[in-house]
Amino acid sequence: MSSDILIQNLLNPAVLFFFLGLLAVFIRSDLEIPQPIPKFLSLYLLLSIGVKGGVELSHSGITSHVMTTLGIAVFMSLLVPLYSFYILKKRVSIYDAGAIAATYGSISAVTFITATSFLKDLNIEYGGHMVAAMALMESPAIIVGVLLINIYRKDKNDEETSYGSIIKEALTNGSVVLILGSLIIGLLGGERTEQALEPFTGDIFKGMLAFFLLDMGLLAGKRIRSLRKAGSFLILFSLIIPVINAAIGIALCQLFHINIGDSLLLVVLLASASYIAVPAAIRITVPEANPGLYVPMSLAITFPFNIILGIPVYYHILEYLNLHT
Amino acid sequence: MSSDILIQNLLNPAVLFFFLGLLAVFIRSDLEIPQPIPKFLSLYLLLSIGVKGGVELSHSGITSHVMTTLGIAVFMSLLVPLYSFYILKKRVSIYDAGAIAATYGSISAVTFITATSFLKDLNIEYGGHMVAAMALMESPAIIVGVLLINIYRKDKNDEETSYGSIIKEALTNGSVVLILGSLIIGLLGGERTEQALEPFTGDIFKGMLAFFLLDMGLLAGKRIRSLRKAGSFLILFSLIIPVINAAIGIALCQLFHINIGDSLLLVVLLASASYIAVPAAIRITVPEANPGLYVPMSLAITFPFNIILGIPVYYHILEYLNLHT
Amino acid sequence: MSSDILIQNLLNPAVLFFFLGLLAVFIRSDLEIPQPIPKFLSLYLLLSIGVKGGVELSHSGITSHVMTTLGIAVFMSLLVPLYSFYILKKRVSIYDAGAIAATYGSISAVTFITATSFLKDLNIEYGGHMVAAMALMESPAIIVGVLLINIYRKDKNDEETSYGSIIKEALTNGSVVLILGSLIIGLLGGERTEQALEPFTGDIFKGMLAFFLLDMGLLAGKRIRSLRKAGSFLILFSLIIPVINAAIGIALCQLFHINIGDSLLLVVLLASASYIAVPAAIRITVPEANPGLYVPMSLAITFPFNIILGIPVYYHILEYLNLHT
Amino acid sequence: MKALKRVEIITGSLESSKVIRILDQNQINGYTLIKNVLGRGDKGEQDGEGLHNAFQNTYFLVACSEEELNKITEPLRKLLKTSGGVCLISDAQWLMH
Amino acid sequence: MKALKRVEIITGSLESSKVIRILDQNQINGYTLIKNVLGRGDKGEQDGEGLHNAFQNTYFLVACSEEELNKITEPLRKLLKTSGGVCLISDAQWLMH
Amino acid sequence: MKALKRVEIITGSLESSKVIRILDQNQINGYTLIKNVLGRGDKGEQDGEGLHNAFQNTYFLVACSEEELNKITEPLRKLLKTSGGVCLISDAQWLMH
Ligand SMILES: Nc1ncnc2c1ncn2[C@@H]1O[C@H](COP(=O)(O)O)[C@@H](O)[C@H]1O
Ligand SMILES: Nc1ncnc2c1ncn2[C@@H]1O[C@H](COP(=O)(O)O)[C@@H](O)[C@H]1O
Ligand SMILES: Nc1ncnc2c1ncn2[C@@H]1O[C@H](COP(=O)(O)O)[C@@H](O)[C@H]1O
Ligand code: NA
Ligand code: NA
Ligand code: NA
Repeated sequence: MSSDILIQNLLNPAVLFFFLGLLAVFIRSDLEIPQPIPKFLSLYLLLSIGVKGGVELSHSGITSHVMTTLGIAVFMSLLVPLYSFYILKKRVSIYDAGAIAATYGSISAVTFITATSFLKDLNIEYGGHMVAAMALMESPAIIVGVLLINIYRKDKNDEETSYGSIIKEALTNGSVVLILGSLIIGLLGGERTEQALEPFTGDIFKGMLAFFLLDMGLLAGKRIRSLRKAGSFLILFSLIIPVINAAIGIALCQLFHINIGDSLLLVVLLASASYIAVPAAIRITVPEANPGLYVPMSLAITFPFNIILGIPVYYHILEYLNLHT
Repeated sequence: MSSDILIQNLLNPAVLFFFLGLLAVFIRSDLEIPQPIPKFLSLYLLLSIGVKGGVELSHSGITSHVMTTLGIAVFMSLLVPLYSFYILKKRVSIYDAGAIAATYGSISAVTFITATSFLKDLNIEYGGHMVAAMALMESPAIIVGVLLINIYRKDKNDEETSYGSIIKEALTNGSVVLILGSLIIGLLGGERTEQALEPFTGDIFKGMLAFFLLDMGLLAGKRIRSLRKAGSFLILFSLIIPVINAAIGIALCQLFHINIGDSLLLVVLLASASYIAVPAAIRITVPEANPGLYVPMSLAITFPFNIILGIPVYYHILEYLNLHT
Repeated sequence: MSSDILIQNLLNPAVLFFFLGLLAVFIRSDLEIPQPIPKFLSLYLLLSIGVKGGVELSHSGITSHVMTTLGIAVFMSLLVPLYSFYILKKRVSIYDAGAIAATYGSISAVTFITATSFLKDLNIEYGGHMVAAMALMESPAIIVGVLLINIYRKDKNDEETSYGSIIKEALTNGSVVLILGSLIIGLLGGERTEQALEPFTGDIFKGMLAFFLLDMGLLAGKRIRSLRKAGSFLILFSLIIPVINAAIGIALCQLFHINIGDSLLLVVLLASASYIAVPAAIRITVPEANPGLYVPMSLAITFPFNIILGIPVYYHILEYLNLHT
Repeated sequence: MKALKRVEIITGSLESSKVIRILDQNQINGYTLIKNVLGRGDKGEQDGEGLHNAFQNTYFLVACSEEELNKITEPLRKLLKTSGGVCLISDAQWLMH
Repeated sequence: MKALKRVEIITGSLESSKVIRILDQNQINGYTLIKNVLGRGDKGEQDGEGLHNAFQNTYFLVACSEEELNKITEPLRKLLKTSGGVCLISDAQWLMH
Repeated sequence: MKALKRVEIITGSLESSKVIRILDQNQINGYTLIKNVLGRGDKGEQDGEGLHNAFQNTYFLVACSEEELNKITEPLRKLLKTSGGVCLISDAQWLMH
């Protein structure tokens, strides 16, 4: 069954378009999706997933189950960068350690969205609050990462890093605002909003996701080239840390009896790494960190790993555990 | 009932996304919809509303009712800038008076489109010729505005303003061409065109509108900042003149027994102000006018006023009058 | 009946939007669809037609009929530039002759897509392998064109033209990769992919095509102005060579008993000329050729000729022959 | 290498065709232009916002001889006076090829 | 014509508001900017890829008097030191209008 | 401040990777580039129309020392000769940071 799900996932058009993008880079094709089309597609995906989550939440309401899940999400987005930092600190500079820790503590919206589409193919429900979980997990790791760097850096800055501005930055981040905003719009509008927007946010969603993953493939392909500089420790890290995070996530989900749909999404959030919000924030707050490391690690290794192997494998384990416990 | 419709309008996803855009600017989020995506969305909306209007018109035909409505539309687009100019002339320069008069005599396609979507939610029909009315009202006010400026300016230009070029400009304006062109395409194709294009121009329309209004919110939010320079007279003007124009429109609609759907759209056209066609034309023909006044007035005050309050209130009054007369 | 089909084709919204684009240029409107929106629409069309073709092919399988058709396609894409070159060589430079020959040996994806939409309106089926035929016909003519130039040029280059790089260029061309890639994704996914992507690649397809043809009209209109330089020989060539190629195509289709849907598409591919892939390749490999000739010829004459007159006429002839043989 | 003048013109996008007309009328064939340029000047901010390119600038770079420059300064001055914008002139060497 | 300084500043897009603030604080009203500029420097490649403008530069062109330039060199130097980027200064003539 | 050369190269978008290769081969690490640049020259108009970037230019700005410049002039000249485009060289001061 595991291999069935794996193959089915590989035949998912979105995943196949990701491969097509990778392939185009490898054969040095001039295929490109010019800016700001990818940006448009990503705004569309965030808006759509937000509205869907909100509508869903307007049905289910904010239960204690919802609060538990959100609690785990935020807790883990503070914990992951912490242990990641101490693992990394031994091998790379404080700055790179903090940046990579923030990257892995934060999340990848596209990985999450690909997982929701995977669940939909299996007709498995998930709670609308998982979209809120995603938004809530985007920023805390950035703050933890910067905090850790400042604790360990030798040459304490003249001008103390302004935490206020980092927190403000984290909270007003465009994608967080769009996701939470759309969620609330869906929540307020409920059924009526769903009906009005469904052809846009629902029907064409899979096609837009496939198109977007073509671009992600092109992007990941280009970043793979710069992985040489990362060295084998960091490459291994990008493969192993998602698995560790996922394992902790699976354990917590079992402990708190979270249903399989929500569990998969939470695990995927933990296992995924940021390549939009974190690089943007870190590039300003920690210019000493090398974006040639943290960007390709998350984009060219962890992202493909999760959408190709991670999602179906995490799902299979969760299913197995649900059946046997 | 009035407050019901008001609340229902406020919960309209398109209006809510407009608020989200405003909010994003106020909390200084970096959320942005990069160019030319907004331009793409606006072209899509014009094309869609044009085709729909044309298909509608192919059903109804060009009746005397249609001609009456178009007549009122064009008449008012000549009259509004006239009285606006004389009100404004006492307080601001001739140039600014002419520019603002043109702005309020012309129309906002997005306000119109939001109103059609409002009517659709109430299952109220409107005639396809209202789209033609919108296109016909876009340009005359520009010509009136420039004319008035030239009559009153002291330093008569060496080179007389070429009215030919202004009229040509007004008629070949991109959005006028797109709306009227799409209308004729819908008119020629009728049912067959409707079927072929419906998923594109119809089904996803509300979603695209919501997405576009997010951008309008971002834009309006940015323009609000520059309102300080406008002063309280102009701010009041931007709130009161739409109401005056709407009142005249309501009276005319009653007088000519125009049905409620068409009435609302006509009133909305009168109450709305241009922030695309007019600024573009005025910036070339009257470079002395300050775009820091006429753009934020229409975009940051009149536009939000109409889509949040205006549309439901005008509708409520029209409904009340229809019931009691 | 012929005139019926002709008129029906003229009332096709996509064709009408093409006219609207032309008209906008002639009245010097400022209507424009800013980059990269046209690029986005064209990527969308290629992706969609690719996926549809692949899904279709997954139903029909790769039969001997398929192989025959592909064989004719590739054979003709080598033959057409050959005789075109010798016709042209007498009147224009070797470089321009090779460039124009390559242009007419290659294909126009938009013409092909317009023809598929024409067939769909008539409820006539076509094989998914025709999409593969299109992709296979994109590049060979470029290689033939460059080869012919090198044979006939006097001042043999110091650095021999690297055929390897031209062939590589031709095979890794972005649109070829996207079409073939999407085709394979459709082929692998079959029914399941169709269901997932249909709202995106199917339902809104006609609308996106109409929107895109509006841009093509704008583009063709701008290029018409530069036709003056081409002279009457080349203008005639752009009208007659598609007819000759179509005639040969019709004969071959009859000879090999190809069904009417596939026949029309093959004929349209032969009659159409490239204005994307070929100009891009020729501009680098044969900088001596004048893009002011080969681009407007294909874009401003052959393209409109085919979508307005060519498609319905070729279809009518094929239908007539099918009935009488 | 050849010494020549490097002329930069920044003007509203809507006026860009007028700049090209001035170049054409003076047989200046070579120029480069960049669209979607933003900025601020006497006529306020060109922030590129909105749905029309009325609030954008176009940047022109023209490398020409001193004589050519002399021919266009007056028409350029007149254009910039009515429509706004700036024109900067500096020296440069042209890498002959 | 008037002689003045032609200042070019290239810096990460995310820092562009800081450049404008420096200009504002020194009452320099006129400037031109180009977004989506790519490049390479000490901080690696700005290739414009990805979904955020963190990997893009903004190019500024400021024509100002020598005194104005002197006021901004120190703050610019400080900004470029922390955030990266370059600043080039050359001479130009301003076509008066 | 440090005196250096300000090199501007304008060439077809499809040739831009060749310019970068020349810079790379001569260990010139810093450069800035702007895509989607239009213009007109001996090879006709680059109007940016159409669906391919074959009809667009790329603009390069390279600040380098005179020695570095001397290393790249010959390869640049050769490139521009075959593919078209122009190269302008002027003097500038680099604001040290
Ligand atoms: N001092 C300056 N330095 C650089 N660019 C300027 C300067 N002054 C004006 N500009 C540019 O020229 C455009 C038009 O200027 P203006 O007509 O003065 O508003 C502005 O939007 C800027 O892009
Ligand atoms: N020598 C140079 N010439 C032109 N542009 C440069 C040069 N060095 C750096 N830049 C530009 O300045 C940006 C930031 O430089 P840096 O902070 O050194 O990484 C780069 O991305 C380039 O766009
Ligand atoms: N005199 C000039 N001044 C500024 N840019 C030029 C000039 N000549 C050519 N160019 C630019 O260089 C590109 C290629 O030139 P060419 O190879 O001569 O066609 C043109 O498209 C222009 O963008
Ligand atoms: Na994570
Ligand atoms: Na109005
Ligand atoms: Na052909």
